[in-house]
Amino acid sequence: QETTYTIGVSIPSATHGFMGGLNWHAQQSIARLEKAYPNLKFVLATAGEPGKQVDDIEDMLATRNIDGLVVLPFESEPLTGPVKAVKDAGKWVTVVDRGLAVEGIEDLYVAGDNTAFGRVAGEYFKANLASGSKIVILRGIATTLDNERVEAFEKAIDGSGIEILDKQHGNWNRDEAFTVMQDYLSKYPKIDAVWAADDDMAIGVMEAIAQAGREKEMWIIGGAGMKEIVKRIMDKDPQLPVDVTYPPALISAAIEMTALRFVSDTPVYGRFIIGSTLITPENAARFYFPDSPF
Amino acid sequence: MTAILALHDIRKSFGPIEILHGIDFALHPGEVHALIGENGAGKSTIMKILGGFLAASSGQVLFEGKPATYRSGAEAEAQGIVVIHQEFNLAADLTVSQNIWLGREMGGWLLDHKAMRVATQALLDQLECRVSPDARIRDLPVSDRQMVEIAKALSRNARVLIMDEPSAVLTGHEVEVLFRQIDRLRAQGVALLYTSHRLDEVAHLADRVTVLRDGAVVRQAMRGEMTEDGMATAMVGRDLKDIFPPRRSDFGPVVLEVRDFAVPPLVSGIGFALRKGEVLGISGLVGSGRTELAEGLVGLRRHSGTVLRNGAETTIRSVAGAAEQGLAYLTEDRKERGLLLAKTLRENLTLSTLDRFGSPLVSREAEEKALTQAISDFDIRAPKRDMAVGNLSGGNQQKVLLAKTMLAQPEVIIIDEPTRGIDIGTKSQIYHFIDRLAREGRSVIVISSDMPEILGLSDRVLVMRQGRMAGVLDGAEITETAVVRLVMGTTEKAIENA
Amino acid sequence: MRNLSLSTLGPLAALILLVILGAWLNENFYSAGNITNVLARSAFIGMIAVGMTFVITSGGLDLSVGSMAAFIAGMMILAMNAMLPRLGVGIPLVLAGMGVALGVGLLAGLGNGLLITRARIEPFIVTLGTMGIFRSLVTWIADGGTLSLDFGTREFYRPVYYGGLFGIAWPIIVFAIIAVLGEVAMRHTRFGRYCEAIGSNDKVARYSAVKVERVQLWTYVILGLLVGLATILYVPRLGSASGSTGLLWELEAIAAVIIGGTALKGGYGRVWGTVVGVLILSLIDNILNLADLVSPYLNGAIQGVIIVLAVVLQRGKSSAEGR
Amino acid sequence: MRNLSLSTLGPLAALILLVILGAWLNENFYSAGNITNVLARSAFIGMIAVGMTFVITSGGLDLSVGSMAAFIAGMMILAMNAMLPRLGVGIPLVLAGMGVALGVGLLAGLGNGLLITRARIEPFIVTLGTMGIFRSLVTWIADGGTLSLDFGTREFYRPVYYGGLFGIAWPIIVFAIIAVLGEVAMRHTRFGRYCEAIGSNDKVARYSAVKVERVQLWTYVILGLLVGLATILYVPRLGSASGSTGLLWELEAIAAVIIGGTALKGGYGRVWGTVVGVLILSLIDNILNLADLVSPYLNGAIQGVIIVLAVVLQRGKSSAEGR
Ligand SMILES: Nc1ncnc2c1ncn2[C@@H]1O[C@H](COP(=O)(O)OP(=O)(O)OP(=O)(O)O)[C@@H](O)[C@H]1O
Ligand SMILES: Nc1ncnc2c1ncn2[C@@H]1O[C@H](COP(=O)(O)OP(=O)(O)OP(=O)(O)O)[C@@H](O)[C@H]1O
Ligand SMILES: [Mg+2]
Ligand SMILES: [Mg+2]
Repeated sequence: QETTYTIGVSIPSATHGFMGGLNWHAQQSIARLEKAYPNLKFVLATAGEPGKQVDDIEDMLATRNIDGLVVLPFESEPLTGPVKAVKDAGKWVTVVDRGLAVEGIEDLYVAGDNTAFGRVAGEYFKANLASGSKIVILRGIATTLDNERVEAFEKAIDGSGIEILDKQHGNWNRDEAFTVMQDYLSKYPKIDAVWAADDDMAIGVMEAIAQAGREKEMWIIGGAGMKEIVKRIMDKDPQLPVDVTYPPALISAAIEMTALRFVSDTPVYGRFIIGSTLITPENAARFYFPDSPF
Repeated sequence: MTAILALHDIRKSFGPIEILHGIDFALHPGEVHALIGENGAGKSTIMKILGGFLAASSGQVLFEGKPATYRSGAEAEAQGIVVIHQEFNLAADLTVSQNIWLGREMGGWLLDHKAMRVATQALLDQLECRVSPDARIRDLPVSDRQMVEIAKALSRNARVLIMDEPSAVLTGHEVEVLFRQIDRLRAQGVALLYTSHRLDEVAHLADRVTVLRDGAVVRQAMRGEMTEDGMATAMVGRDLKDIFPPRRSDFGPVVLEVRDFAVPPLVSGIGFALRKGEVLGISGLVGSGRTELAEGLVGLRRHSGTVLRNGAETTIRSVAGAAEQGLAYLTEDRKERGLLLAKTLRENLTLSTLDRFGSPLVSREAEEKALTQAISDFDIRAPKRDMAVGNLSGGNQQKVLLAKTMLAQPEVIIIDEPTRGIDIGTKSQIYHFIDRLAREGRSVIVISSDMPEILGLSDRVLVMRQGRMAGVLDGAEITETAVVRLVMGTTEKAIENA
Repeated sequence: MRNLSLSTLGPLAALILLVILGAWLNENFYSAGNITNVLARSAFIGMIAVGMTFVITSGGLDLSVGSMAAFIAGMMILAMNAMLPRLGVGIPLVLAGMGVALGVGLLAGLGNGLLITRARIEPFIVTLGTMGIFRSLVTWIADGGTLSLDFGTREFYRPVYYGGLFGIAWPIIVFAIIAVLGEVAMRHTRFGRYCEAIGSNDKVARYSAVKVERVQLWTYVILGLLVGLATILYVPRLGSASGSTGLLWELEAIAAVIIGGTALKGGYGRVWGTVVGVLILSLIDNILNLADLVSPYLNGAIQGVIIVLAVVLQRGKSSAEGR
Repeated sequence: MRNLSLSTLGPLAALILLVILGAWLNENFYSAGNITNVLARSAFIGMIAVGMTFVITSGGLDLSVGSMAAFIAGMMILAMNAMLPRLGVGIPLVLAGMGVALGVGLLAGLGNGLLITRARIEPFIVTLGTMGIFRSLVTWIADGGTLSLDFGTREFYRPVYYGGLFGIAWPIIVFAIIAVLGEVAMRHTRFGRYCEAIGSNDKVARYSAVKVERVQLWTYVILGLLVGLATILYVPRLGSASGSTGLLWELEAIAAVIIGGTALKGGYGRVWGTVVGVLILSLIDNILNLADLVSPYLNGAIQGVIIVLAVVLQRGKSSAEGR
């Protein structure tokens, strides 16, 4: 009889498309791993705000006897203490995507690259727009990572002569992005491109543009790699020339590597940064997962 | 003897309408001063001005000879001027004891619940009121609420006690208790102001009477200088005769029969038959279950037993169901169950019969016409047609309620305390109205604590005692002594009947 | 009539001030496109808020409308996708979808209403509960993601949001009709009168032969139907539903009702006021997007200030009457 | 006393059922660690809900408490970081931070209260407005990100949440004290009595020399102070504040109050009930974490069902009395 291990997985709840995808991938990996390794048990908890996530982690430690924790911190600061407590209790800690405020707590760090996410998009804008072009930005929910992305984007287009007309919050939400874009279109007679910064927002933006009949005028770059968007890139939609990845599947990587730590001797310590790359019509097929909800 | 509290040339207007036109008036220690007048004459308004609850538009209020300094009811109370309002002034969610001591709780940082409860019990005992100090006001019948109001006023150690129709919702025994308290306070040198539409009470109590008509003082008299008839004449401005209509004699078939009817937990074993064109009076003490019986009949309370309407058995589960059967009930509690105080006359009038005013759209025109009709039929004195019912004088509110119930043109109408707070002139109109209904072939059940009303109106009288029928009196049997005997339980007719 | 004009004046004044402000900040404010946008966007919350006016007027409350919208949208998309193979893209499919939306809305409203009137649980608690239930169900059905309408169906269905009659978008037309019907129902029908009576004093209403429970139940059912109707217009807009659809709509709808001058305690309802309230709320958003006033982080603060000011304007007028 | 026990019984029964369920699902449920966790995390909402009980009892409402908590936490962190160079890490710094939290809470409550009692605007509108304002301000001050307490300070301050006396965590102790004080204030002081009287009938209260506006103002000020106190215990737990701090706390606090049996319309307040309500809400969360009952997507639905059931239990008892 081999020892069984319990791994806690704590992630934000599916309040927007990207997180929805992340939730889906987490559940898929858990189901797959539980089948593959009968001696692994997973505990999944989702939280709508940082305080609730702290509660979840406390509960896992106090009642579920976890041996390891995979956590995607809602916010870095508030989760630092509680995750450290897990570490101090001698458990394995994998941190996903958003780093903790204090370095060196986690055993394994798996993340996307927010700076690259903004930078890659920015570089594409710089390369494909003439000086004097006008663009608008839709921002996500006001958070540190949104700040990082926008700053990186702005830095990347620096010196290109591209003018940012406006940057309002669409909160990674289709409806809100639709509304904000409608108003941008009323406000600005000329827009050459939109950085929607998220594929959910990109969908809302495209609707608003279609309603105004200005499809020919501007193109849109979203972000993350939603299947509908990837499909359109594959189909060479002129409105959506490229996309920037920030794959929700990175949670799968984190969970699987953590599982390996318990079922094998594979060394999995370290930092794994899953870079943000450009999805182009040429490579799009590699990023297309028709079964994912995202 | 100098006046403790006096009004000098007081005028009061609500908006453009002047209600009081230069009132002069004084209260003296150790004296009961009665203020009488028709509904809407301005009695309550005067009392509110005296008590600091309303500011006069012009004129002076003199307290101990000097202009009064209080600005609110609370400040007036601190100086010993206490008002028992016509409309209840109790917080329904709080208990009796909590209400009585509200604003003047006993105890230091922590409230002394026990002391307050004991003091409340003492006050209630003094009033021979059996309500528990811990009962919530919400659960009390109006008569008990009135007794709590009186208890609250008594607890204030008043120098001036102003009572706005305290007896309107009380029955004989409670009124006696109240009078004893009034006598005691008078002997202690308290100045009392009293209003009532029961002129016999006024004649019995008052040392001095002021008659008000349309916002002006028309007569003042000392004890014995004015008879009850004289008061009525002075109030109404004309002679009043034949308050009660003549008796009817030809009744039709039975329209409503009740057998072994019970409204748990109190009322049980009720059986009677009501004929077409008949007025059935129901008499009894407060708490004898009359209201519960009536509410059971119209489906407002859970009940059991057999009800036959025109000979056919029916079950009534709601007021709407009762209305379909041609049954209507006029509640005794006009503030809580009868009227929407914040709404206009029109909206109140038509609420229960709205389906007759057009469908799907309600015709404003038809409603206005009905209101005009009601105002003239019931002599409703409203300064403005579109005012909120809550701003009407108490008696006029009662008239609106009456008009509202009548609008349904019910075949059988149960009226609970129809003339509560109504002046003597209008009372007579209402009696004649009830008579007219009966003559038109409708049947009326009148629940009343007013003995002359029961005697003067009823073709038969059903007396209730402790939730059961104490007896039924018919025709010539209906005398005051016979009714009182049944009410008090000194006759044993009840047992054989049940 | 006079006291109506007096008390509606407040929010109306606020609305006019906002319009002037908007025009002053950006000349495109008056463009047909922008006005259409603002009105069409208001339509969802607007229709829901009209229904909410009746619920609140009769002394109730419904916190579940936002998640109910998400749930209905989810069910509608699911049903349409499922029926697609049999019905094919076309009017029957769209009508069937609309039927599903109205049916689910009716059932959802009925559920709320029955729990409130039969089981006699506070509306706040019941609808707080169903709010969680509806939203969870959508998220669950969508597997945490987004439910999307089949692309072909969507293209066919699109004009229901984007198209219109005589240049006026459908959502605006439908909203206008609902607003007029609501106003008439509130002012000139028995139903509206009963709602006000129940909200003022349900005991008096019961003693006046009003079927209190039935009227209250109807308010929730009508609200459910209106949420269904709003969803019918919402789905063609983006063709999708997810756990974040209709987020906080309940708060916006209730706020619109209260800003419009309906009393939260019930007894007094004003449908016109609600319409004005809805327009105020969506104008604030529009103006904040059109103008570069301050940091977008402060949008919420400006919104808050304007909401309070709009009501101050109104109360300033009516408190003179003493209420 | 008797009617108290009758109506408190409902939520209490629900609470006991939840405890039994929890124990049955997971043997660690009864562990000291888990019980401490549940109680300590109930403390924030708990203290706020106790204050909310007074506000609601006196006929008011406060939607701003969640964002107020975020705002106070932000100001507190900002102030402590600013004072750090002068005061150094130590007790004076922590005390100064606590002073700031209570001060800001007091001012925020005072602001709400004055707008409601002086400007006579509906509590719903005022606090909906300030809700937006507080939350925006935090986001703005934090520049869209997170305000964090200096790490050293944080380590020093940590025991205020994690430490305790005789093995009982500080938040639990403070919550217990607040609950007892609240119960005493509601039942045995003039203040509580006046709150009930005002909520029941403010006119009667005014006639009885109760200073209605002043009492109402105090309810908001006290609530503000309690939000400040909750923040004092919250900051050492998370060490930061952002736009998402205290999200939806207002809804949770109001729900706890109503589940506990306080009437939303005012006039009747029960602090014990509120405490039970808070515990029910946090037990639900805890139990959902104890076992893998269903898909986490459905947590909200289960929560909703339990909330409604808890109240059904209570109403089942009291509706027999006919209300
Ligand atoms: N707030 C108000 N607004 C407008 N009119 C009012 C207001 N309060 C009282 N009135 C009017 O003042 C008049 C006098 O009312 P008051 O209550 O003093 O009469 P009353 O003599 O006490 O009558 P009743 O015997 O019926 O109690 C009535 O016509 C009434 O409608
Ligand atoms: N034994 C009782 N149990 C419960 N409630 C009672 C009881 N006695 C009286 N009540 C309450 O008192 C109210 C009035 O009582 P009831 O109908 O017996 O009085 P009544 O004979 O109509 O007298 P009045 O109308 O003069 O007050 C009822 O509505 C009921 O709620
Ligand atoms: Mg009067
Ligand atoms: Mg009675």
